[in-house]
Amino acid sequence: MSQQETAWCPGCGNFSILNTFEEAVKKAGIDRRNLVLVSGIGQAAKFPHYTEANLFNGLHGRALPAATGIKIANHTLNVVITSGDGDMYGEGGNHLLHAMRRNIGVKAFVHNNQVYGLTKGQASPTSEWGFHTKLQPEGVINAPMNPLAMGIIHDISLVARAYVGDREHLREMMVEFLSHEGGFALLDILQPCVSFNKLNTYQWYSERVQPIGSDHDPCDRQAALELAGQWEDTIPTGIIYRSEREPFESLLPALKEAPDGLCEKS
Amino acid sequence: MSQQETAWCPGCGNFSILNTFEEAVKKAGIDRRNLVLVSGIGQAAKFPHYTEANLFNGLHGRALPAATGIKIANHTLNVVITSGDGDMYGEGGNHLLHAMRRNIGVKAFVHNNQVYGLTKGQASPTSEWGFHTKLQPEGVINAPMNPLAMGIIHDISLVARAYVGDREHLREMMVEFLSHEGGFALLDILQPCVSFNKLNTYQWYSERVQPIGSDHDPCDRQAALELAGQWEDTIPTGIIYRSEREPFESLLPALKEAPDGLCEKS
Amino acid sequence: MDINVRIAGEAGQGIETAGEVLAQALADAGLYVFAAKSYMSRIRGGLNWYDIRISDQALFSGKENSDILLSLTAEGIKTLQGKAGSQAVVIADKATAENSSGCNCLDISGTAKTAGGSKIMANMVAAGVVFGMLPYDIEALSQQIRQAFDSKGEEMVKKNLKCAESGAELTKGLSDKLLFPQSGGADSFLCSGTEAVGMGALSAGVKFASAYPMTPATGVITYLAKHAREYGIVVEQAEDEIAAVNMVCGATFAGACALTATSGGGFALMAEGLSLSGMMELPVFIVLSQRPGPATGLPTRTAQQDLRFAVHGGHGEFPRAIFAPGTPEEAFKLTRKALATAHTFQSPAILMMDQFLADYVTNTAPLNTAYRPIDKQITTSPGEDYRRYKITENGVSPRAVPGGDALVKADSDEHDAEGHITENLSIRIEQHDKRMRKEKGIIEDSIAPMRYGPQDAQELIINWGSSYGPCREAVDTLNERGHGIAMLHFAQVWPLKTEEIKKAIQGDAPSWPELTCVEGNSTAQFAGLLKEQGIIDSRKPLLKYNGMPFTGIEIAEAIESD
Amino acid sequence: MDINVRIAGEAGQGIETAGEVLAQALADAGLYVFAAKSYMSRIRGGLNWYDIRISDQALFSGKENSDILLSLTAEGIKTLQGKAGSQAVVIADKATAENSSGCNCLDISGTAKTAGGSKIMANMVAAGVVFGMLPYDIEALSQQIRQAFDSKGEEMVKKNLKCAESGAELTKGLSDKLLFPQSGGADSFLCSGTEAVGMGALSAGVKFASAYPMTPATGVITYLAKHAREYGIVVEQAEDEIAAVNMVCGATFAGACALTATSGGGFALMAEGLSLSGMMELPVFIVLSQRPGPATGLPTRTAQQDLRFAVHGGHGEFPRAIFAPGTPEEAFKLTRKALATAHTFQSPAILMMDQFLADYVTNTAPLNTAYRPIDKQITTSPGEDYRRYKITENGVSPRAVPGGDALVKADSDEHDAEGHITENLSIRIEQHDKRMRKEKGIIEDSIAPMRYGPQDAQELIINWGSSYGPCREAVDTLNERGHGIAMLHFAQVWPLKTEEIKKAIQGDAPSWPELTCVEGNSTAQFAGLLKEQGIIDSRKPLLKYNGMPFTGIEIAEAIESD
Ligand SMILES: Cc1ncc(C[n+]2csc(CCOP(=O)(O)OP(=O)(O)O)c2C)c(N)n1
Ligand SMILES: Cc1ncc(C[n+]2csc(CCOP(=O)(O)OP(=O)(O)O)c2C)c(N)n1
Ligand code: SF4
Ligand code: SF4
Ligand SMILES: [Mg+2]
Ligand SMILES: [Mg+2]
Repeated sequence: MSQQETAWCPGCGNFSILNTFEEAVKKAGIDRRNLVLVSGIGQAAKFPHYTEANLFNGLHGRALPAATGIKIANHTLNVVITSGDGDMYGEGGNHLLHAMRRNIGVKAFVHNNQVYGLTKGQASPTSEWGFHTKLQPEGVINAPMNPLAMGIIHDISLVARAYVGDREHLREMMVEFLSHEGGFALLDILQPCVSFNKLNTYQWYSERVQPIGSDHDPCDRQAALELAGQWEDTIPTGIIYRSEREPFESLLPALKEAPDGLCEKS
Repeated sequence: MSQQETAWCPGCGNFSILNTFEEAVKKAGIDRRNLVLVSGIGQAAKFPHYTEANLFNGLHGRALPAATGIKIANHTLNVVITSGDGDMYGEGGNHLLHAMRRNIGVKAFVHNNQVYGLTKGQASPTSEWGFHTKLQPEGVINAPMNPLAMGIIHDISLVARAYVGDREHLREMMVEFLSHEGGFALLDILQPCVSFNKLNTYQWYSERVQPIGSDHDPCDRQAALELAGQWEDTIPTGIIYRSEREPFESLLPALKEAPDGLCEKS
Repeated sequence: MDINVRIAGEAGQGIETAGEVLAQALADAGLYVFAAKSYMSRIRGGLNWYDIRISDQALFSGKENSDILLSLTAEGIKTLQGKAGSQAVVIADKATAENSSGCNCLDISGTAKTAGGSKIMANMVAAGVVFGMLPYDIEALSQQIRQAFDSKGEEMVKKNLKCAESGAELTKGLSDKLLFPQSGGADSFLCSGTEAVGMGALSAGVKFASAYPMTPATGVITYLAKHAREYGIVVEQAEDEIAAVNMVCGATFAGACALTATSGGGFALMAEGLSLSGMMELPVFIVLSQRPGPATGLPTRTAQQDLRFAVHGGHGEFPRAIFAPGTPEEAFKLTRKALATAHTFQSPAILMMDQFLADYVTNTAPLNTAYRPIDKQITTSPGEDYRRYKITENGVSPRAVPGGDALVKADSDEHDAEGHITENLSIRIEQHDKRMRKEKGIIEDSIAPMRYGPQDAQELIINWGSSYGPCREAVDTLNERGHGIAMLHFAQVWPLKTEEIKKAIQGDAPSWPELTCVEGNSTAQFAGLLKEQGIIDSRKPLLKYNGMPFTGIEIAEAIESD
Repeated sequence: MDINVRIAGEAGQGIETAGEVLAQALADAGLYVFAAKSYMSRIRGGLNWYDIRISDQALFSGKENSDILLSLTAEGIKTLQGKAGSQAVVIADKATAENSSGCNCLDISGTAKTAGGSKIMANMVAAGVVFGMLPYDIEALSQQIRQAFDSKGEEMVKKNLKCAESGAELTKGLSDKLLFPQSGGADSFLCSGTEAVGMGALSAGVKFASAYPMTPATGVITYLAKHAREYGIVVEQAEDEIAAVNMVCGATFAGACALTATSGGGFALMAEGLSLSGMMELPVFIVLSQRPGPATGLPTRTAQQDLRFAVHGGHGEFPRAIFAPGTPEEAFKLTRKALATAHTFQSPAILMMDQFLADYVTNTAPLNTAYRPIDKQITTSPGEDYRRYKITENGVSPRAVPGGDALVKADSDEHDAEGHITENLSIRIEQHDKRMRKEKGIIEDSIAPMRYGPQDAQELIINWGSSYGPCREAVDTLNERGHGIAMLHFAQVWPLKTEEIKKAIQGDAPSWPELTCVEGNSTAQFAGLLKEQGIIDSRKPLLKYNGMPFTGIEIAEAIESD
């Protein structure tokens, strides 16, 4: 763990993500020198500072293109995004869409607290209908977006959801993602924000979150879409979708001929 | 029709769109003074200049936010986007996503020629796998995006596809869209580009395009998603999805109290 | 006669609430108040503080040192004790700072538990402690507390009142050595730049606002959202800043009075849209609230680093007007003025402020928030052969909006008078020249710099925007000490009335005065602009770019020791 | 002795192909060639033309008037006949312009049908017509045609050759009154700015390019894509310009040499990323190829309107280097230099060109395209306590990349030496000052302006970027006419070596020379910059902003008639 003091609120779901991440990195046997954590701006996006890895804490919304550039420049690196829902689904929405089209070999852990934490509690793209904030005093009237379904319809390698309240499961997911060697992998992590989201609390999530049964076949796209659409009474966690589509990097001739990446040091 | 000379190539699918549009405007009995055509930049985006209506020919990729601003400022206007696939799905991807969340009462006619025409033939977000261009000499390796499926999973008011080769059907769709009074309505129009897309030609489309059978229920989301996923052998045209979700404007208290819009002339 | 009170603690301890309650209570008691917050980019923890400078005369600046320092955390004492004057009273919460030397340890959190039932109410105990040390009627505080907690129910009001009262009782004798300003006379209305811009916009007829949250600009849009019902306006959180500015372009095209607000990073994303508004001649209004860059920089600190970006940003060439208010009151006026300018000249207008001006509050004469919409100058009789971009002498063409009798056409490409795309190069020149001609009108209509201090001063401070207050205090201080110094405050920084400004700089001085340009950046951006415009030739820049605002004292000292 | 040939027609008629084949054939014949295209923002129709100026001496500029005008459309005759000299030979296609007065009507499309079987080959007939009028061995043309159509099969080669030959036969006696330059001596390699930048980038070791298509910058990225296999590089079309620049930020962080290319509107979208590269100290390289704005403007025309935006764009303050080559050859060199500068100073570098320089071709000494990567100056032994942003005297810290022994940390927030986010205001100052100190090094390493013309000239033209050639021709013309005039070409426009430049302006002139600043914009942007830097005081700007490039003749005339 890092020397850096965290800037999170006591009780924040981000702590569980951090602690679980540390366990998962160990369990997956990841060499931290080879690990690059990429983030945008937000409370979640401060994550890379609190562990030990290479880090690129870029602009708000731009974690994905930065990660894409890093992965192309040196595809031997393990490139992992840890950032917020506003960052990845709001400001960064276009990059999400096109990273899905690319199926770039980057793993994204989205700390989805359904709110903008750092800027003090505005609605995020995943905020619920009717969620009240200072900027949405009449309640949110935009439909929450469905990033998991977007991943499925664009056939990315891995689509999953986890919840910070179920740390064992979260660790399992993280280990799988950290070790994953295919294309774009999106892990949406439900993360209560104790300061600004009084709706989607630990209790609220706990009452709804339910690991996906073993009968689900993640390669079944229709079934996956159905799962991704569930939210009201039960919120499924686990691997929702899995595809064999080749990652972007593996389709680039230049990378085949440069097994060590494009970054010769001269 | 307008005095403006068109800047399109002879044989381009855009002409059919224009001619059909003129018919549809008449058939739907649209008052052109109340019609605002919004576009970004591209060959398709020149469309508004070639008919008679108010027009906002804005920045590349930004038709949707401009249209959103227009619709909010004066929700009595009939706001219709006519723009290209690169414009709406590439540069403008984030706006598409969030316009879907808003379900803003704007109709978008996307001239989908699966290529960037105006900049001379690069791949667009809907270009096929393996499509060769000067910028993609090894062929496209990104998966084509699926805007219709995105519309369905975000529950927008109307999702449809048409093809310029079937003008009667296209007119029917346009009449429905021009008269539509609900939320966001997306009409993806397959439009051959005779100059830069030698793959998806009139013939190629004609062999695949097939109007949706009358047994399809556009309110059935699963069925709609399945249709939206079809592309290989048959490409379905017609109303794919329909939702009763209320449009963004109707949820804004200020607009209820200003039935003539927010633009009092002082 | 003034005194500076500083309350410090972690984010989440309610320091800001305590500060606001205190500041308003003091203003209600007729005191002049200058209250500013200093906070970190986090929600809990860290070290934030709230300064309340109190005086019997109008205040224009904060002070680096405090006369009373109260901290709820050990960190606050550690960091801020060095900035407490030698006569200062320093108060620590017993629970966190038992053995700090030079500190008075009071049982603040303990009192909160006893009096309020929870140490979360330590902030109101602190407010009570502070107020208890001051010689003003505590009823002013009680009333503020009642108001502040009214919405939380009678029970909460009572507990918090109890906390404040108990706090006040802890202070016996603590402040005996301090001298306090007399109360009476000050306007009780406290206003921040943020609120002033919001009020200005609402009163001027803004009906649509679209923005993406970004510190320190978020407050403006939140303010508008809060009053949306009342004024019948739509506030929409955009998916990004590009959407925000393009929505505003669309809305103004349709005829609404509209704005967006952002900080440097968001403004960067709006640069293309800014250029669009120049090309389409749309009255787009952007509030640019600065913070230190580059990139994410210091999100919650202050800076004046984006001036040149605002002047030259956006591709291609087009006129724009840029305002930079110096006080909340001026922010109110200039918001209205900027909107009027944008509409008169159908050109973008930018209002530049920063975290300092956005957040500090001070006594302000009541603002006229009545709905008095600016004249949007939309033609209601466009006529048969209406042409949106008709060539005119002053460059301004009649502006119609869609939905009326004429079709209105706007194009981001070069276009003809009707608004249709053209590649005719003579039309290009005609339209370009027409657009650029509007700059002359903007200049004529621009705000002359405001002089403060003697007309014949041989020393002159040049300032723009939020540093007005600190400079003004410095001028007073220096003149009291025998200097003959004046200042010129630029509330409009672009475009500039070159000759008039030269005259204003000279004033009645026998020769060209010695200039000091005070700016919150490291490259003397405004001085460079003045130099480029041929207005000044040499100057001593006085620059600050660590993220903190100037204070009057430091400016006076810097000039004096020069 | 030079002659200007102009071929005109609609987009889609193959005018550009004909022009390219002709230009190369003439270069092969040893002639000096300056060939430029003028085209509209459309794929078919409209009016495009291709100019080939031919000389027995090196050429640096185009000419407004043509000596031979051939148009395949009536529109071409209508629009361009006025710009044909009085002695000029004007040739129309019989099919389109039967009764134009002053025209020679040749049956061009008819011949195409007869000789090639389709009127689509009228362009090669036209090439033959033109070449037939010139006194050079037609084998040069045949050879070019063979090469151009090689990939389309023997049949096509034959048909096109037949067309050209038949075209040549139509021209008997037409050009008897014209004088032609003698062939021999010129480099046969024709190069455009676009190709030169591409070659420079590949030779310098660029391994990753990400861009979004935008005229006139698309060519650069297309060139790289074409040679991607050969040089083992990745070229990715980004979803937008924001993605493009952020990908380049990521790639350079990871250690690749990388670039993006765009025009004004895309650059506007990159402004935030530019600021990021300043903050993270990444060697980001942006090719900014200008066209007239604001907004979409005139997409296929030329301009020099984004200089100040490039200098001041991006929020906050950080150093950057901006280059502006004057010729394709210089574009090659400066691409390498810009990449080297970016890496040496870990700062963004921008190469400014425009449609004119991007597209024109001229004889160029062979460029050394061999793979000679610049020194990326990446440390391979970061050591135990590696700190990415270590404070150093010159501001440059040792740069390591991830994947090695040290962890590498980069933050868009203000950060400490290790790269961790900080809100410590003294560290802020340390890091800000460190970053800004690099500017000194960039200045020392910068390219001095290049003088052309007499050292003691009392008249001086100041130019930057692509107008170099036209200015140079003007200097020659004026000096032939008895002026004593020189020019100073700025190939680096930021930052500026103030004192050296002042000396360079004065040269050996007895007093400060009279200055004319030649710029492709309407506000004299570079002159303003020089003024702000205290380099010049007054100047006559010579401005052009209708979308067309300067010509030597017009500059000479403007200065002469002044
Ligand atoms: C261009 C730009 N716009 C806006 C911001 C301000 N901003 C910083 S973080 C943030 C939202 C963060 O929300 P999220 O990504 O959900 O992270 P959280 O704080 O909730 O973890 C915003 C709007 C910024 N830094 N840059
Ligand atoms: C910010 C910006 N980037 C790039 C461009 C260049 N550009 C103009 S049109 C276009 C693509 C057009 O493709 P599409 O929308 O599919 O329209 P089409 O020409 O195929 O009808 C591009 C990349 C631009 N004008 N602005
Ligand atoms: S604001 Fe919310 S998300 Fe951010 S640290 Fe606090 S609890 Fe966590
Ligand atoms: S380039 Fe393609 S899309 Fe554009 S006008 Fe020509 S055929 Fe139509
Ligand atoms: Mg969040
Ligand atoms: Mg297209």
